[in-house]
Amino acid sequence: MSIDSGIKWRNPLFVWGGKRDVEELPTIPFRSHKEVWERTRRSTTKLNPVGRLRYYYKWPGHGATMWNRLRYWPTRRRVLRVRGEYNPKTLRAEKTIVDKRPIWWVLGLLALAIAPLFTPGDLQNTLLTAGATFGIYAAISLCWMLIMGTAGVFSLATYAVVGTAAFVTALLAVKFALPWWLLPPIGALVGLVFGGIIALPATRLDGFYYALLTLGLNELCRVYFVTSKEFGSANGGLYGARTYIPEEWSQLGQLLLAYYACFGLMLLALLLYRFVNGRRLGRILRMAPEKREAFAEATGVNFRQARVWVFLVSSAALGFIGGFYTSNFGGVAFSIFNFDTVLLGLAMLVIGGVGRAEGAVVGTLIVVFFDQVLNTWGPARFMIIGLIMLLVVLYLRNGLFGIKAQFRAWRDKKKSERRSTRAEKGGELLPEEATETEDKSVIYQRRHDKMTRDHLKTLVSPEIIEEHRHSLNGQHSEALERLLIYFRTRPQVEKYAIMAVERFEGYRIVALSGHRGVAPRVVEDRIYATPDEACHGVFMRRVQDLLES
Amino acid sequence: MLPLEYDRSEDRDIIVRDRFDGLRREFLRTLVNPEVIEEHRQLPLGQHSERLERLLIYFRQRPLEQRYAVRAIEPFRRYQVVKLSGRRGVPPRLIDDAIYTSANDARHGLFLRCIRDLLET
Amino acid sequence: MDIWFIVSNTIVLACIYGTLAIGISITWSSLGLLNLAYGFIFAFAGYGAWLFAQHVSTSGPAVLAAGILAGALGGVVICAVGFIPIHDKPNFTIRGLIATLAINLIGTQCLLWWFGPRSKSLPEIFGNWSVSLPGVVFTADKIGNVVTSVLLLAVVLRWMQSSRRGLEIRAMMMNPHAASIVGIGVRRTSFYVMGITGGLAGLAAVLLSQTYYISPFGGLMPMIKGVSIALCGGLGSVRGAVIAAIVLGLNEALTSISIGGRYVLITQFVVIIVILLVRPRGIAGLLDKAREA
Amino acid sequence: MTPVRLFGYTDRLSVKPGETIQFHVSAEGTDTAEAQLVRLIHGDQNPAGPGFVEEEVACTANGRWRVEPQFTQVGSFLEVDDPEGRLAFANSFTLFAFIHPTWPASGKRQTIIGRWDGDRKQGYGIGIDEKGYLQFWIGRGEETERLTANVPLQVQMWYFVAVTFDAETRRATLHQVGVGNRYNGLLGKVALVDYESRTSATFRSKPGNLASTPFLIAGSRSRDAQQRARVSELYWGKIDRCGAFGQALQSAELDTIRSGLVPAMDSLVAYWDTSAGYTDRGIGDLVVDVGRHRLNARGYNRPVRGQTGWNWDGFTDCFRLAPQEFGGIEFHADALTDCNWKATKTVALPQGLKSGCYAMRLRSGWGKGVSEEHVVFFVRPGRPRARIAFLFPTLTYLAFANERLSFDHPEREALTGQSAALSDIDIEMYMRDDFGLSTYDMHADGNGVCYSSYHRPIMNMRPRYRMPSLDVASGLAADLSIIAWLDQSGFEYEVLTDEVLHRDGLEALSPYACVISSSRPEYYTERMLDATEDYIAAGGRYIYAGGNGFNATAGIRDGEPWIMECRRRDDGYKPWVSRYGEHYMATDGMRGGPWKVLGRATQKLVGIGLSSSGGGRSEPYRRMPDSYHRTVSWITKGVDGEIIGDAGLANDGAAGLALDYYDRALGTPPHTKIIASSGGHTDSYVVNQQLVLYSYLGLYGSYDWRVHADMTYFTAPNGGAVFACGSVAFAQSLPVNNFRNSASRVLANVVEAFAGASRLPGLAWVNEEKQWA
Repeated sequence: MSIDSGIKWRNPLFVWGGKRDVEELPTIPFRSHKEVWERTRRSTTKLNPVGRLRYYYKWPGHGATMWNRLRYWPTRRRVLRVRGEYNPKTLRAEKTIVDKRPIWWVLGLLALAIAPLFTPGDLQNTLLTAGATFGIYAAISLCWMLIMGTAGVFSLATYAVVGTAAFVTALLAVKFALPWWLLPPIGALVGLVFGGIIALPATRLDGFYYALLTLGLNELCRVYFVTSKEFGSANGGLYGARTYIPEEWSQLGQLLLAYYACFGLMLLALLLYRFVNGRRLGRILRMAPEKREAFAEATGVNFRQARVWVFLVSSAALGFIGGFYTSNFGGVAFSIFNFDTVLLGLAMLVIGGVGRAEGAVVGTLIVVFFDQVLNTWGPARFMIIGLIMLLVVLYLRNGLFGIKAQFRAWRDKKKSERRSTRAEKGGELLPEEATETEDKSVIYQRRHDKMTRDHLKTLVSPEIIEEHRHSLNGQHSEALERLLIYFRTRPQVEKYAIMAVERFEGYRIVALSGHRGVAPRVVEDRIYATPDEACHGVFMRRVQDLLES
Repeated sequence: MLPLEYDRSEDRDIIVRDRFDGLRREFLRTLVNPEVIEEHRQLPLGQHSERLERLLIYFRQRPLEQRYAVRAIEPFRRYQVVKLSGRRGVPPRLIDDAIYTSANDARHGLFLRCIRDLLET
Repeated sequence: MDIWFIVSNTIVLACIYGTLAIGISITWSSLGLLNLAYGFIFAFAGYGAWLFAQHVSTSGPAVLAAGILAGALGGVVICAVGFIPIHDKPNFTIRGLIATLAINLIGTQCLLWWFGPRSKSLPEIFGNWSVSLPGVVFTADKIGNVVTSVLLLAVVLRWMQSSRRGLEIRAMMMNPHAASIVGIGVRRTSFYVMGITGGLAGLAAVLLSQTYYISPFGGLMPMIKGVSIALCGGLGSVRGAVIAAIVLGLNEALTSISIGGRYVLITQFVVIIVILLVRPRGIAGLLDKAREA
Repeated sequence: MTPVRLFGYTDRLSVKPGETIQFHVSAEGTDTAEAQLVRLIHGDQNPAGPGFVEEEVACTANGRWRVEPQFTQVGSFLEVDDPEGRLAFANSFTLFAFIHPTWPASGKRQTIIGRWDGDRKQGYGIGIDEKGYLQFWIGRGEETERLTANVPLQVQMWYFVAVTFDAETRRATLHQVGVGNRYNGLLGKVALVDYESRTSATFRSKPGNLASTPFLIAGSRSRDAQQRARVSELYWGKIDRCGAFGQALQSAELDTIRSGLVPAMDSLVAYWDTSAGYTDRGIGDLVVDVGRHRLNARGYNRPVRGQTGWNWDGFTDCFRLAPQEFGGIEFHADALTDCNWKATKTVALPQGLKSGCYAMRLRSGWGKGVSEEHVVFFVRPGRPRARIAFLFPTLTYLAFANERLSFDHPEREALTGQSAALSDIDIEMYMRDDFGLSTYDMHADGNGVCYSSYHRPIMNMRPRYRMPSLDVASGLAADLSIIAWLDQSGFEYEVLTDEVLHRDGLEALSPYACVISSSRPEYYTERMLDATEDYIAAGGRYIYAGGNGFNATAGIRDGEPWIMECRRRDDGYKPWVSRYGEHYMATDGMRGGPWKVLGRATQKLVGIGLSSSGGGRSEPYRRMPDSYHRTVSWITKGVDGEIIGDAGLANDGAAGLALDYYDRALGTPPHTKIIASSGGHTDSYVVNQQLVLYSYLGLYGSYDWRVHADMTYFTAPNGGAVFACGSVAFAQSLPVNNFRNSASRVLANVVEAFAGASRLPGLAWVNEEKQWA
């Protein structure tokens, strides 16, 4: 790097008359190490602020008091799955509620339970009837969610099952004047039978074909019941079954009873959803989604049987709901079969987000709200529902309750894109990396190391290398000594050393591992005759590593 | 620690120190050249080249009675160079009447005086 | 007994529903979109033709052309709204299906809201002459239907074989992934495909409106028939669709003769279930595996 | 005509407004002085800063004072109060003592024990003559008779010396026997040196005993020019047990005494057992006479007790473990802990005085020869009202009081890397011996100075003082930069001192929301360290505005706050080292030396601790990536660019003189953030000995990464926090450019946030960092 500038380094030991000491050696002009520091007055990349705001309240740690963890009694699950954490920034223990859904469920159901008390006078009966239908449709959506979400069978025959069960129970009720509490079980039986029939193709056909089939099936049922006489094709439905609502009650009382009965039905459906989805069946099916069926089969998971079981259970449940439908309304109309109801049902599921119980319930709430409460708007209601459904399908990956996860994924993608644009850091840590570093002195060591290396690179020159070759272990000039001192103080990992292959005959360069119990690795296979040559080899390697870094 | 001023006549390490000192001075005389003096004039304090640093280190390790110091007649305005006495209670004595306007110039004057002592003996 | 009547009925039904089924299988195999919005396109084309007939001229071929154009327009709109935004997003197939269902819901409600519930009728396209052959009478519209549908179908298929665009669509049908690599834009081709299938649906709508009236929900029954024919014939193969159309047409004619119109659907589904149990992919269903890629 | 010189000190260093304070002033060449009470605002005369600024304050004491030269008794000795004159032996007597002379050949006479009046030549005494021989002498007024041993005393060796005087035969015998063992002396058994000498002679007369002569240990009575009684012939060295008998003992009895047993004979007049009265928590000034008459001896200028005795066998290293082996009392002729000048003036301070650093400015003489003296003292608030307190490190001032390292210490210049820049006051202090030494100096006999007191004029606790070896404003002058900064910044602040912190502990600090430390709070007693730690842990907000802090232990006896004790043994910067066994402090029994070695590294208290010290050039701080985190970015608000403290009064930089660094291995709290760090220091900065297990080539500033200063911040329990500036020169970088610079900006941000009543800023940004998916 430097021309022979005629500057000589004088060896202080020469005056002592040692036989190996040379009087003076050529060296490079002196450059203070401070030049590099004085030159760097600003970071090469733009450093922008870091740190995320905690805008919500986090429960503090328990400190010394005992924290006895609550558990849902029969199961192994902890209530709200509260996780205790230690915030490295404030060094304070904190508690994070990982699973907040039980809270929202309790609040939601509580709201629904006390809703009738707050309904304004004039809207009272529309709201209560809407509430009753909401209860029923929510139950249906939940069972449908079992099929579509858990079992992953894309079936549109749900309303066919409910309709058939309703009509059959209505017929029996009218014919044999059955009491109202007998209708739901019969409905369940009918549902079971009907489910068994349509389960057969479900196992054979996959996804799409089954959807089209069930679509046609629904149409088939509609046409059959509409055109059949004993099912009351004359007056648009079959009525006359005895309902559990006693006539002598006041109109409001009846509405309230219906509302709470349907609310109870919805709770039953939730319970069923919980038992099927949360336990063994649900886990098997969740383990074997669309893409990983082959893997599930390989591992011996019989997901097909699980699917059939779920299908049958939910069909029975749908039948039960059908029975309850008749016992609630005293009969059933043909409108339950037409295509719009199926579409509305599908909208309920899709809007809420397939795969979650809250998706079904909230989806139903929205659709029923538009459908029943705003029925003064005419066809515009369906357009709105259709529009919501379309937008949800197009833009939300999995419905209303998938928004949060989808937004976070998008935000993190944006952040990582921004982060990757600032790679060149000039050897120092960026603020984001600094916050991740536990021992902050590492940050300073990086900065000091970079400055030192920049300075040392200017010192490497032929004279220095020649001097090292010549007087390896003697007194060195300041520039060479500075280089050697730097090399000596490097961390042990990958530090060069000399291995005596054959004492006084063969030496080889090895690199220390720096980890206890791990032998040094051989760097090159060249054998040096004397340790001094090997030392010079090590010096040359270190200089090369320095210049490359 | 032995008393500060005990009679050192029987100390044998004087001989070793003198020999080391002699050889060191012989080497240091070869280091003195105009560039070193110019470098010191520009930057009396701070990071120095090895040549200048060796000279400065030697001048700092001299025994107290052969040491010089800067005397601030009036801080930041008038300075002069004095020679320390090395004996408790005896004040340092004035060696020349040059007045310097800044501490660094005074330090350079002191450096030149040490260089002259080094070259003469 | 009037075997000929049965034959004529099957042919007519086969032709009309065949066009729909072919449209569905083409859309499915090339775009992977199962278009259940045909009900809406059907009604939309019908109303389009009806408007044209009311305001412009009532000459048969013009009305037919108007219907086809309206159908094509409806197809393109559905493609723009339902296909383009989500065609590259995850689990596109289910979302595509639901999107088209949603469009169908919105569309039919719009028509209901715009044109009111009363059903409209189209002027005669083929006039009302009839040809009588020993044992059976062929009315004009029946013959017209068959001739025009067969003729147009042949034109479309010929166009698909020969023309540049047709080649692209067939490439897409064969292997959409390879096609997009070779440079056939999915989006550009999807507009053509949806246009054509929309046109076919428009044709079917106009032909069918000779017998049934146009109503906002009128398109539901034909769609379901078309879907079941495509399903039975094997999504993605034109020949399968034709065969399935004939089989189901025959079945429909037979059941309406023997046990009455009410059970037409039931027998039809029984036949379909039997076929599917035997061949889960439908009669000629072969492309489905390719579709997965 | 002698040049006019004025010197003074106060009896108390920290007073409240309205209290009285006594000024002791000594003057030469004048008898009147113009006095004016002034409040000191800034001291450093560096042209880059505001220069020397003081503010005159109205006070009843302003005006002309009568002053006179005052006499100071230098040197430590023991005085026995003997009212009945039992020790004025009329007839035969015996004296014995265990001695360990550290400077026998000092060329001046030294008295070990005796009742001798040098002026009237009456009494008796045993001591060392000019040539370093043991000598016994008696005198009746006209002539003195002497008996000298024939073997010189070896330096730093233990001897048993005894003299018997038989009144009838007037025969005096002098015994000198070496009692050195393997540990307690300089030379070993292998040194071919003879220690024993027994001489005897017959005197002509008996000792005359004046009533006024006191019995002294390590000194003898004489008169000075003004005929005032003073003590001279002071002894250099250690004295262990000594005593006196009323009869002339035989050599056999002397041998039993030499073996350590004291015969319980009735002729025993006095036996001073120097190791009696030791407690676990320190040793007092009283040497107890275990004989019948309880003739206890009282120390003057506090002789150093708890030193290793003659019977110390090297097994125990602390006087608390085996008190009987640590009976040595060390005497120095140049020790000084109290000038005992007459009070020139008792001043009652005005009531509404603002809390701050005050001085009584005394001026006399005229024209060129005018001499000005600032007698500095500190006024703390009557009742704490402000939210900010500044803590003056009076203990550190005591440690450095009247230091003369650049004259006496050969390595000082090599250490600071520059030749000394002396001022007149330094030379004046070097010449006079009556102002005592600092704990950084050595007595003339080579042993370290353990005690330093403020009952003497302290030349370097003056506003304009510049430390000669570093040529930089140091001590009070440096801390006044912070006071000037606080004054101009408009913060309402009050001033405390180490003395108050030591006495009151946590109560002194707890009324304040924010406490600011000085630029070099180096010496901390255990009580002060505990108080600071409790203050921070209880939610206090501490600004460590300097470097090299909380570094060394010191001891203050409860009754006498003006004397500090300091021992030096373990690693760290030490100008001298206590001998093994003598590194436990006599005032409170604690081990001397740096706190790091005792398990309380500075990092544990304020996050950063000493990494290196040096001189010559100071460097700027550069912002570290952590300072961009929103929890701490408020600290560097308003600082444009990444350089903090580019200029300064101390060698033109904010990071210099002593550098502290962040080190998790020494106890820095886990969530501490480094706001800024300095770098690129010159080779005069060397990594401190505390951090290095063995010295190797490459420990200088240009090689080792540890040589840098870290500016850190961390939150403490109960809403407390600590902001550490990281170097001594930071305080002196505040006044640059009329207090408009980045360092001042940073400190202003921090003081504002700490003194504010609300929560600390930036506490909300503690969510988990999600940088990338």
